Amino acid sequence: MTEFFQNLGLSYEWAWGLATICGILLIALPLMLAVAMIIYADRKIWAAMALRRGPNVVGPFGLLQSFADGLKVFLQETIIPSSANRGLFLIAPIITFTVALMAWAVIPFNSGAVLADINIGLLYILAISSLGVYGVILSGWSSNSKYPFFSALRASAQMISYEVSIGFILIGVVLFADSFNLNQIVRVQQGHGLGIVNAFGFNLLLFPLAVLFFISSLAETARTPFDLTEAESELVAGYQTEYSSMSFALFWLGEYANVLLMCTLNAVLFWGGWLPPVDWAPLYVVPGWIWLFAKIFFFFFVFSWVKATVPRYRYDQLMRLGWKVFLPISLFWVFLVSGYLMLTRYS
Amino acid sequence: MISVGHYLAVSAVLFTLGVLGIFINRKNIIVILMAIELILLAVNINLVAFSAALGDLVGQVFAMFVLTVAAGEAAIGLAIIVIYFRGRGTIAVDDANRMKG
Amino acid sequence: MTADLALIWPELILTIGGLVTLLLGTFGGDRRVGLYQLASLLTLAAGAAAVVALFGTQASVFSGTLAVDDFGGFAKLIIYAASFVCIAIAPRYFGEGMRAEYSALIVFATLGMGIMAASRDLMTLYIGLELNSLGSYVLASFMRGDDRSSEAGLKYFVLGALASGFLLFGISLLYGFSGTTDFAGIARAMGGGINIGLLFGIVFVIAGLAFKISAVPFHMWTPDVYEGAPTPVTTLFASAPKVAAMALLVRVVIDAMGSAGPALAAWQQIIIFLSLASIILGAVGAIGQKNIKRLLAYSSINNVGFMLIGLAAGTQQGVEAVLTYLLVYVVTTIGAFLFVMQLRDADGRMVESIPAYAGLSKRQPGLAAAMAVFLFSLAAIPPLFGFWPKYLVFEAAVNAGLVPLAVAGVVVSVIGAFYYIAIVKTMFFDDEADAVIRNDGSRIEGAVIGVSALWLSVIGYLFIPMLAVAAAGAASVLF
Amino acid sequence: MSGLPILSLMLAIPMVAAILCLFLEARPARQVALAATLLDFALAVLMWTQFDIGGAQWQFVERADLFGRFQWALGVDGVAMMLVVLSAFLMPLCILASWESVKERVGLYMAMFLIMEVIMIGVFVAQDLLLFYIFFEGVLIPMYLIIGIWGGANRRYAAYKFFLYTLLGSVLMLLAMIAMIREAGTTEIPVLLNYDFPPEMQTWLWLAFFASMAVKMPMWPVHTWLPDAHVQAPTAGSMILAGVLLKMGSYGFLRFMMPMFPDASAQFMWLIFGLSMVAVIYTSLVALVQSDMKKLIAYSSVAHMAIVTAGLYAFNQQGIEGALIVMLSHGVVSAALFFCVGVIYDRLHTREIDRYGGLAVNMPAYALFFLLFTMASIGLPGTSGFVGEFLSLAGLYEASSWAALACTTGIILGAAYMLYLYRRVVFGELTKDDVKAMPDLNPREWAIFVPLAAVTLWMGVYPESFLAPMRGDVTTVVARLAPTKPAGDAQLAAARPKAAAPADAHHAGGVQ
Amino acid sequence: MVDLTQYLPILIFLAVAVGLSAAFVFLPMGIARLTGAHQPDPAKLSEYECGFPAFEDARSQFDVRFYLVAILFIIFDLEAAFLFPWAVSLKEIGWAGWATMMIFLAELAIGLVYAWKKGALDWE
Repeated sequence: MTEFFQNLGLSYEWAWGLATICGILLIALPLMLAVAMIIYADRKIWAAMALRRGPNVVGPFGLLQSFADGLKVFLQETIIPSSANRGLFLIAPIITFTVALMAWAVIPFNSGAVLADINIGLLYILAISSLGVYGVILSGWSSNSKYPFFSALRASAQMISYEVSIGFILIGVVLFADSFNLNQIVRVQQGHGLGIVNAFGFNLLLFPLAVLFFISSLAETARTPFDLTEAESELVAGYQTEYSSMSFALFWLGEYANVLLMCTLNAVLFWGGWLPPVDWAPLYVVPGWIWLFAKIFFFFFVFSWVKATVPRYRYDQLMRLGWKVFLPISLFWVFLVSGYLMLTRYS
Repeated sequence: MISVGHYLAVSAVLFTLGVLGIFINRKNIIVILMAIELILLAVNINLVAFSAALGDLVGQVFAMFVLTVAAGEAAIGLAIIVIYFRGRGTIAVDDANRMKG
Repeated sequence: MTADLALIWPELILTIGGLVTLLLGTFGGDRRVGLYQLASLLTLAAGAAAVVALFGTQASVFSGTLAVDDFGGFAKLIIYAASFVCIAIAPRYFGEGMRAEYSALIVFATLGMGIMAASRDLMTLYIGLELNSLGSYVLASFMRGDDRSSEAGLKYFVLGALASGFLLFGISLLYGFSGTTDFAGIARAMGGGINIGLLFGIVFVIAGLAFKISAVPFHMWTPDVYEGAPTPVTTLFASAPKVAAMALLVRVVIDAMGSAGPALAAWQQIIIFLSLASIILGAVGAIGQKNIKRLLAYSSINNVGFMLIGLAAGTQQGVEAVLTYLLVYVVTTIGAFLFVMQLRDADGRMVESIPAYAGLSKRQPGLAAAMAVFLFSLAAIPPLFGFWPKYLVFEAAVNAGLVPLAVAGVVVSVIGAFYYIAIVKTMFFDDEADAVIRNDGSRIEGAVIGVSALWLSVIGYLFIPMLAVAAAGAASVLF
Repeated sequence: MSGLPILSLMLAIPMVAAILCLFLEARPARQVALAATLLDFALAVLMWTQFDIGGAQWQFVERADLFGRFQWALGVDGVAMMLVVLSAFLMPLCILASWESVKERVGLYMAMFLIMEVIMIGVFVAQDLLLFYIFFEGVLIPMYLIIGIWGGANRRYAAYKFFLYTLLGSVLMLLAMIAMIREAGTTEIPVLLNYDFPPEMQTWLWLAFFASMAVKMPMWPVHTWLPDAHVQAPTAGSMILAGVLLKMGSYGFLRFMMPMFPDASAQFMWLIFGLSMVAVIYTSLVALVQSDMKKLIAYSSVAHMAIVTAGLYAFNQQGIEGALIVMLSHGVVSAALFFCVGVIYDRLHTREIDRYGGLAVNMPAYALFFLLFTMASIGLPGTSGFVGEFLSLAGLYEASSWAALACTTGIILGAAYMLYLYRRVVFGELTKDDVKAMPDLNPREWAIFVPLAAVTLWMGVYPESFLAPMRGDVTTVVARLAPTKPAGDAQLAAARPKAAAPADAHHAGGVQ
Repeated sequence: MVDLTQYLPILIFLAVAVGLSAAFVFLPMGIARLTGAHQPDPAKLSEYECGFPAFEDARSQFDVRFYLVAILFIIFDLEAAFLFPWAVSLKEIGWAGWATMMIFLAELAIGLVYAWKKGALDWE
């Protein structure tokens, strides 16, 4: 794209800058669109599983429901509770949403189609997603209200608990791929399973990690059955309780953006990313990003499916699962995977 | 272009802020904990900048060690603050005066 | 790599032993205190045996980051022995509260100290120091229910972390301006002259280490931590880490900065300042202290100042003096703290107030006499053996041409004597205090006190030839 | 002298006894202490008789390389031998003196005294600089405890003052010793005695030694610890303090400062003379107005020690010999005087002069002994005091007539305060009832007084027995000092050659 | 110096993202004032409660176990930091490197076992 702008007579720097901004907008705006649609999808799937109809008034099949909601909250009054810490109260949603966007900078949508092809992409994602905790804890704390505060504590404890396991799980992937670059990780998966399947997930050694990662991503994004943070019966609406208008919507958007990100990561890290599912030449005719989106949507469907069918965990069960099951297993798997690699690949 | 000097200046500023944060802060011990982290981060900036400038990996390895130790330190600091709070019911800096002389 | 492992047996033994102790404690419950204690004691003894077995070896392992030499061995032996005592005396003090963590933490901290004493690279220096520090912070606040203990832990932690921040900042500068973290490499870089970056590095590194040895002006934590920490822990703080940090400081200034060349003047000035300030403040601050642990804290500051005089000389003789001083100081200070642990009031609480010792010599003649020996020895009054290391230190300073420093040192040592003999006065001259003091010491502790007191009396002089050989062997490694 | 390691034995016996005493009850402790000190005294006498006058300078030499950096080197010359004999002589008397008056913690008390004996003998026999220092400083601890535990009401203050004053002085000497060892490369005193230190270095060394010795002596103006220490110390403590401890200072002058730093000694002669002159007159005047007996005698000690320093710094045979005799004499006489105070203190428990009076009536024997020692202190011919004072003043006159004049004035003042004291205590009306009730000397006190009196008279009548062993050493010192000796302002023997040849010094005795 | 230009897009992205989020937060506030939707009153501005005025300050004490989780997280997460460089350099460092890291992991596991046994991982 840089060349395109250069052809328009701009200097390299300007051209590069414009191209980058275009790239960013190309990521951010569709992402927001996708989030809107996915909220709709979520509600539809959930409703369908409950044998209800879901949103169906605004637009055909209620497709524009999310946009109507968006417009509504956009025009609403922003209420800042009198006891809240104003500055932090407003910064919290900004952080949450910013962080939710930032992670996408290194996601490869197709071979080489990535905004910043840095060689430590996976580390970048880990780092950025860790920052999400700040938005949560700040919103809960700055609200200066009981329920948001407790919710924020719970949420952050939950997020960091599972982040530990996620860290160790990712080590397994990195060991196999021998790289942090997400593009590289995807490429390595080409024909990985039995020589034809483009996914780490079909590796017997990595499949358990894929499962762990999927469950951890549910917990990390506080989706059911781990939605303790906004268990309505206990904590009203979680840490966003005091928020209203677009600030509230930002949390909502950020949350779904994170859900999407997690689905994407599942796809990219274990299930071949933009590669077709099977290493068969005709399939490569289909553009990579379509494969990726299909996979993302598949995982999102599973997310919604789980949400509709699995009962909520107790908090102690949640923590036990994270610390006493996932952490030891993932630790052990680091040993297994690296040992296997030492024996086979590196000896 | 940014040179090592610039990094040094930034880290010196951070370091000073951290030290001042410990000495001037009279309110909350948690703030001291943060100030300590600030100091260590200043050091890390130094180490990494030097490492890059020298083309020598040791500085970055060292930074890893510093990070880890900083984590351990923070954990232990937090734990000590917790037991301190249990006994005293406050973590105000000025209240840590059970011993004088 | 495998060859390297064969040379770090002491460290390996301590690592494994510490972990085993911890696991025993984890699975054994809180009751079998004796078992954990035994495990850690065996560990330390085995570690010491390994150190002895390695005496005479001179090598550097793991790409030159860790030295295996007599200097480290000498320091490690003292450190292990001090830690050994500090574990052995603990059960009576803590009673039910003695958990396996105590033993394990001391073993780990000891491991860190050993690494400090053996490091010849800024990275191992830092790791060893922090391994020691992190354990120490926890140990200081080991009595969770006690306000003073947790406050001591807090203060130690905050100031310790600050100090390691200083140290690290200095390390980063040394690394940046010399291009290496290896002591020898730094010395080479400094041989070509010192720029402002290196100078700052030197200052910060020495400042960070000065905290560990509690040299003025980085001593603020010492009295509070000594007073607040449980006495066995204070005993440890006053002995082993001092050895480790002092050995480390010696290595850093001699090995990394050089005993000759442009760096000498730079660090020598700082060390001289530290030593003078420590001697004076340690002596003056102790006057008027009512708590024996606080007083011993100031005493340790004072003694560190004297050790630094030896270091300031920057000669092999000076280093020998420092090593000898460390050994004698550790024996004395352990004895003194053991004394503190012996006395309890009617409620079974430890008696730490000096006025409560009034007339002790009538009730506990042996104990009081031993304490008098320790105190006079700390004051370096011959014929007690505490005189000898001070003599060596001054000798080194005079021989290195630091006569004014030596003069200042000896003059201030008289002020120091003032408060030591004040305690003797309380114990021997004053009428018996009302506070009921009972001695519930165990036989082992009594034996340790007795042996150290005997050794510090004239008998110690018979060990001079042995000590001289050992210290000379250790110090010669650095020159 | 081969065979019996007599010096080590003399150190070992009291040491063993001291350890024993720590574990003994009061009665056996006293007996052990007395037996040990008597045994030591017997050894001292044996040593005296075996001493080869005119033989080797250092005799009874022992040497063992026990300590690596310095040696267990013992040996005596005449001076040291006489001081050892003095210590060993006074010690049993001190034990006897505190036989009944000390009732508390007797074991510890006896142990401390025995350790004192070890240390005192050690100071005089040490042939190694560091060994000397260790003994020299070591005296602080037992003396601190003796004053502090068994002393009077204000004992804590006195003990502190004693300790810190003397410590401050000696630490500087330690530095000087380090410098000397470095310069000369040896710790052996006999070698150091003949080592020529550079003159400018000598100045500093001399000053450092002076700081220590002057306090120990004590010289004006650093004498203020002495009256306090004496007043508060128990009787035996005072006896040993005045009798032996003060001699350590003057011994240090003679052994170290003069022969080792002759240039500096000559250079600072004016200082010594000046201080001695002030001390003699000032302390005598102070003594005149004292109401406390012990304080008075303490000040008289300062005055006497000033005569010692002045005599030593006369740099000639008579002066130094006289000073040595004053040292010995003062050792015996002041100990005796303090015991005199102790005797009546035990009866009335006060040292106020005004509380007594008329003792001649009910304590005639006591009055007689007291008179004898008073006269000896004044320097009446026939007593030890006379010989010493005359000789040293004669020597001093040769060096500086003004100093001699001042010191003589001091001696006259000394007569005044001693006689004044005696008159107030012994003469006059026996009016006070409690004083009337005081019994005369008991056998134990007799046993102490008699030897003291005997020695005082012996020394006064036939000083040659004491002077003979020391003469050779004095000659050595004088010869060492000769090159630097400044011209005196008065020459008693005008024809005498300036540098006294050792040969012609040997026959000299008494007045020339 | 290391080439940091590949991170420049991320920096720009950050600016764009912050700008976007800030716009989303602050635009509605302005619009609400323009449309007249902005009508605060004390009841509206009070913090959320179940119908009663708040009994106690929201910044009250909370369970110490949250701290414990935080502490454990710091430890384990940062130990993982050592694993990342190790994972991508495994082929260079060989068995020695592998063994070293396994020892490290074993110690980490001992730490986990310790915390487990001490009940640090139990929420009830």
